[in-house]
Amino acid sequence: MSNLSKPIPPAGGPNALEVDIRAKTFRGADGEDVRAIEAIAFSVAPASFATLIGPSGCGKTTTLRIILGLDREFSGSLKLPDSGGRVAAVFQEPRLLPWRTVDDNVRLVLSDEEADGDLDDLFEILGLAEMRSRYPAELSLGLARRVALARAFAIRPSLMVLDEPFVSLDEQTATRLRALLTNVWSARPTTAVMVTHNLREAVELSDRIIFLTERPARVRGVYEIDKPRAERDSRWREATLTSIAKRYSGIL
Amino acid sequence: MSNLSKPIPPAGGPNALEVDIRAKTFRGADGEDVRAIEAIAFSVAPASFATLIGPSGCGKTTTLRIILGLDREFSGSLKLPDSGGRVAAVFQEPRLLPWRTVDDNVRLVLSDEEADGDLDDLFEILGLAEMRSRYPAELSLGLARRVALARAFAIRPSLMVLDEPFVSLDEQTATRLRALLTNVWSARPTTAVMVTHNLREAVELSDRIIFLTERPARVRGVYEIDKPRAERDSRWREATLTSIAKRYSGIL
Amino acid sequence: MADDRQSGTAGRALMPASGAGVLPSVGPRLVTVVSLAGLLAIWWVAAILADSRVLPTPPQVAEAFWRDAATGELFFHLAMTLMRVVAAFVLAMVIGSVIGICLGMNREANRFFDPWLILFLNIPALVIIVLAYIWFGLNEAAAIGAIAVNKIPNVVVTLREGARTLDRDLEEMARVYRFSAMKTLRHVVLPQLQPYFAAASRTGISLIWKIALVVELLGRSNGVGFQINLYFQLFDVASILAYTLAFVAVMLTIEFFLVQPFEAHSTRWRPKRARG
Amino acid sequence: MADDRQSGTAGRALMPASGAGVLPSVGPRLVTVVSLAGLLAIWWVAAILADSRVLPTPPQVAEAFWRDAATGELFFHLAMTLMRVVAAFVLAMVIGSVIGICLGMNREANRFFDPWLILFLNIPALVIIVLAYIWFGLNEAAAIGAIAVNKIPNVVVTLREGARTLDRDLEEMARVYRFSAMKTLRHVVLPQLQPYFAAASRTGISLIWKIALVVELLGRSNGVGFQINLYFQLFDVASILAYTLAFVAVMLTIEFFLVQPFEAHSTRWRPKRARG
Amino acid sequence: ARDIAKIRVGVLKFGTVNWELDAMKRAGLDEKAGVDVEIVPFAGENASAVALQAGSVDMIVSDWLWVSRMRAEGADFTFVPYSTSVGSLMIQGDSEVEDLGDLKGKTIGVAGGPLDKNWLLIQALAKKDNGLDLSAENYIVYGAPPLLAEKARQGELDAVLNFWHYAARLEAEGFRTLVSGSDAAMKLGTSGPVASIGWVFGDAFARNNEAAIAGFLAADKATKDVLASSDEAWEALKPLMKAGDEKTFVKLRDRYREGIPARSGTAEAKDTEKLYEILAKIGGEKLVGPAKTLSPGTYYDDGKNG
Ligand SMILES: Nc1ncnc2c1ncn2[C@@H]1O[C@H](COP(=O)(O)OP(=O)(O)OP(=O)(O)O)[C@@H](O)[C@H]1O
Ligand SMILES: Nc1ncnc2c1ncn2[C@@H]1O[C@H](COP(=O)(O)OP(=O)(O)OP(=O)(O)O)[C@@H](O)[C@H]1O
Ligand SMILES: [Mg+2]
Ligand SMILES: [Mg+2]
Repeated sequence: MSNLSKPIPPAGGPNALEVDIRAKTFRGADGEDVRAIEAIAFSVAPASFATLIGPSGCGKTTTLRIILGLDREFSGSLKLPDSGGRVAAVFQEPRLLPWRTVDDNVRLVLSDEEADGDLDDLFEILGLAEMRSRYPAELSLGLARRVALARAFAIRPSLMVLDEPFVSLDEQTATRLRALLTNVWSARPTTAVMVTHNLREAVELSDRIIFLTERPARVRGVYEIDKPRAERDSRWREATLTSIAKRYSGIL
Repeated sequence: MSNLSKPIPPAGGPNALEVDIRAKTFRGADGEDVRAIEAIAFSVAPASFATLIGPSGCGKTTTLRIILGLDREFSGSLKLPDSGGRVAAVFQEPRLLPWRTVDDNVRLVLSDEEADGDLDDLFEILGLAEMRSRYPAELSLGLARRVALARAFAIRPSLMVLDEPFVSLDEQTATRLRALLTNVWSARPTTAVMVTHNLREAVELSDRIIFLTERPARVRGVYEIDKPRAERDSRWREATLTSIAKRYSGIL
Repeated sequence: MADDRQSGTAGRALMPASGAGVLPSVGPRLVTVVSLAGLLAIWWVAAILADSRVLPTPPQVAEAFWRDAATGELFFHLAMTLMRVVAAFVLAMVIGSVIGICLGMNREANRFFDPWLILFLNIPALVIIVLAYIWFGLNEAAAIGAIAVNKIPNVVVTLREGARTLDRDLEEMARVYRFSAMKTLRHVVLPQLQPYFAAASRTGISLIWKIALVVELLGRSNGVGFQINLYFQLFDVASILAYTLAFVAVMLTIEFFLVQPFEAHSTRWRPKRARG
Repeated sequence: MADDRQSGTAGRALMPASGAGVLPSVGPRLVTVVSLAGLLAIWWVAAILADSRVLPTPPQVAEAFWRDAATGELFFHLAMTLMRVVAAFVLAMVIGSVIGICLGMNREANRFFDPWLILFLNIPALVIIVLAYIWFGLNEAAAIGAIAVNKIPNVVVTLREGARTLDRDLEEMARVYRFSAMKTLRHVVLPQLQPYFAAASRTGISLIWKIALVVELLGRSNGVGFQINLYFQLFDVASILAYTLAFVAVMLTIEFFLVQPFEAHSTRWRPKRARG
Repeated sequence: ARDIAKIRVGVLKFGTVNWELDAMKRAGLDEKAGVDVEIVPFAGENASAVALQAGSVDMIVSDWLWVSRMRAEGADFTFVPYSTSVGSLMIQGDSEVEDLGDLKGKTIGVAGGPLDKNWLLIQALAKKDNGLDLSAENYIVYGAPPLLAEKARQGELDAVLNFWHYAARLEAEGFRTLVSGSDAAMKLGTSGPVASIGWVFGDAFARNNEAAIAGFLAADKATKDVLASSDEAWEALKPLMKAGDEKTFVKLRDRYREGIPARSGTAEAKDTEKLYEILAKIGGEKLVGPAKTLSPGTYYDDGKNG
């Protein structure tokens, strides 16, 4: 896992990620329409980190799916940072291949040249060293989620999309993994979009937080964070949390 | 959903839940043994609420599976509060029947007499009123988890088993649902075992918190909470959290 | 390079995902008609090119069809065969599914009965049919039983594979919530087996029909198999095809007006395939 | 009432979940042997009770077996049939799977070709075989081709059902991570289709063998089908059974020494069934 | 050595034709007649017909009715009589049935299906002599010949119309003939037994391989002469015949000998035409096809008989 050990020149696509969803409606199995998104427009500057926060079921995952190109039936437009670049995604569920071992699940996302690379460091830091020859059915949910993170961290993407990456983990592990993400990301800044329900996490990691309303989702407000990550100590964090809570009632 | 609307005499089994797992080893697909549990012994008094907290992958879900009678290949013994009674379980994943609507998924767990009961209140309070005729594939993860909670709350169990019930929900919804759980539970106290990674949640809900070690799991310590739930204000909570954090390093 | 994916207008987004595609304006019925017409055209051209008694043209087959349809003979034989096919199909599906699901869910039983299954899978139809006729007489019951016995092992194998892949998580959920055996079967097990039932019945009905032909050939005095054999002796391929296509027409009708609507209904819960 | 579930000793917990069961001390091989012996016993008793030329006893069949085995005749015919079965099986599985997976993944193509599929499913084996022989001559290629054409629609139907249930989540994961088509097929699609392949091949090999018998009857001068029909004309059931069982023995050997170990290996990732 | 003509003959492996060809090869009679006969065995009745049309064999054994029908539809097959042995309606030895009239209300098995020539003739005879419509007033079971023979043994059938060697085997087991196909034909007006089955081959093949056909027919005649007179020749055929016991063996041999046609094809043609008319009347277009009369050229004309 070379991008963990040696410093790499800043990466990420040359352009901003520009999302402009003007409407997204699902046709339900019962024939009724479900309006998921009313209007979500935001942009993420090259090599910066944005977080989406919104009530459960408001349309966050739908937005990420549109960004990932998994859903093209919406009205609006989308500009990716780098159309040829790779994308690292952590889905809301682990989405591992049940018939491949942990090791293979991670290795499969590598390109052919990288496939024989050394992943020991990565597995070690994620606490998966012992699990490499296991199958997903033998993992606890927290372990499986970590494998999904390993998969995203194993490649060098130009865009990262993370849907609640640190959920279902104990506080200690989550903290360690957030630190890992910060490291990986600082070593090679990539345009990143994350969804979380954890405002603390958002404040710690992001450059920009986008608050969404209830379904059908609209952008409720955008909170910019200019403070360099290194300087975000716990006092600053509490102050920021309070200021956000004041501005967007009901978030905390 | 009668147990939401009118007060019901205290329920739960007549006996304490007594768990005494002396060893639990999995045989992995690669033929190697995985020791999941070294020794977990605890008891939950009739109609009291216990919480298990431990690092990711330490054996919490395994313990719950043993309590639920889903895994009998362990050494040790188990005493249920009421062998004839019903059990309400929230698994770590939603485990909904994909081919049944939300409404049917909940209704199916009811006994034949209750099957036609009025579930409107329950769905309303869980924010699922609009979703009743949807299929699970059309739900967001948070919505699906709420359906799993609805299922557990729809019956009158003598034992409740909850595996991270409030994860993947926004803070507001989670708070509402914790309040709901407290209400349901107070109206008809049931022996309950919950797993969570959220110490705040544990402190708010439990009578007893059992801390587990890394895999293979042992009981690291047990923290008793005597304060009545009504008196647990935020000052008391912060104090308790600090005292726990002092006693069990690395928990917060 | 920036990638600008402009995804149409609001109107597009309101279209159901399943309706869009290569032929968005063509209705499903029309596609079927075009498909059948294409098949007919291919056959016609091939028949004209081959110019052989062995591959008659559509009009020749139509003529053979009308000849036997006018006397009502064709419908009589078709009805007899359909009766046998339906009876044997119901028997085979019910018995085969029960056995298959049990074997799939029980490793020990499966280990014990697996050799029996392989034996019955591989006994030639001829042997079963002849033995059935010899033991039970040249009658309808023997005929239908023989067809069913031929098909049962196939149903068992398919449903057994299905039962092996049953979702453990859902089974556990049903157990914890004390679902009765009936409830578990109806709401948990059978819906998971739907694709296996679909495969077993589609391949099943065609296999049963083929075996019915042999059964009728060997010892029945009516039915499509009886007629086909008669025309085979005369090498009258047009008539053979007329009877075959009459049966195929019945199957197509059942498929389009019964099976497909039913299937669409029972699988409406499935997430639609992504078409990014 | 308290429920005290005492779950054995530590030794028990170390036992692999799959090994425990009703017959924990009996090895799987032994179960198979007992199973076959049971089958033999039932047959023997039935034959003695029936006391008929039509249901010979095991020794009578063994005698018929040795008679034709001693001259090498039986092995020659068996080898010929096996050759045809294997060739047709490979052809049918490859072609059928490709078509089936494509149809299962593409709604439009499926809508168009569905009627064709139903047609080909229901064309009697006899018709296909005769047409193949007439057009391509009575040679090995025509025989094998005719068998394969008979089987292909069944494979298509089974794999199509499988492809329809492919996991959308995994497919999306593969797309996002830019899996190549080959990688997706090999690591994402095919493992999900394993049970459908298993069903299609198990029912497939037996169907192919049955069709091979008809093909050999209609136009080959060797093979088990040829022999079985000869003995049918003499009503020599013992010899018919001798040939049948020789084939079944080959199938059992393949099943136990090739298919099952392979299957156990390729499905070792599956969570074991709960046995609470 | 001169080029020896070759001919491939498709036969039923356990059929009577195979016995004859085996005897021919055994005695080297084919080579003596200047032809090399290759026996191509098949397991089913229809297989040889498929083989002939697919061009995989040059000659098979079939009946003239089929040949006539095929010619009417444009095929060029032609026919040389091989045997007058035909199917017989058999009843159990101790059966009370004395003539066709007694069959009323019985269960009758018929091999060969509703369009079988003998079955049509016997039905016509029953109607004419006994005023009985066999198929209307009886329970008729059509089925595979070996199965029907077995069913007759089991007693499930009161009478069975089966091909001659099944009939011969049943006869050896104590069955008796109620009426045979050629009996029926003669009672309906033919002057002698008509060979209903014969060698069938294409006109084109005959034209291009005149020597082969001539040689083959000569060898066939020589073989028949041997089998008609020599019992030793039959001993050699025993394993092929699978007779089971001596009685059956003798029956099969005797019935075979009876079936050797005494008349030449051309001599039979007149009777055949008459028979065709009778059959066309009772079997209708279903049986004979569109042609109202025997197709010209059905009987092979080697051009020597003038
Ligand atoms: N395929 C679908 N068909 C119909 N409705 C859908 C579909 N997918 C999502 N929805 C609906 O769209 C809305 C938004 O879903 P989405 O998954 O984006 O929510 P979310 O913000 O990610 O929520 P959560 O925090 O619970 O994950 C929900 O109400 C959901 O029920
Ligand atoms: N069927 C199995 N086969 C082999 N190992 C297993 C199996 N199930 C669980 N394990 C292992 O047992 C250990 C405990 O698993 P368990 O699911 O109980 O963890 P957990 O405490 O619930 O973790 P999490 O917080 O991540 O859900 C893990 O290391 C897991 O890999
Ligand atoms: Mg989501
Ligand atoms: Mg867990």
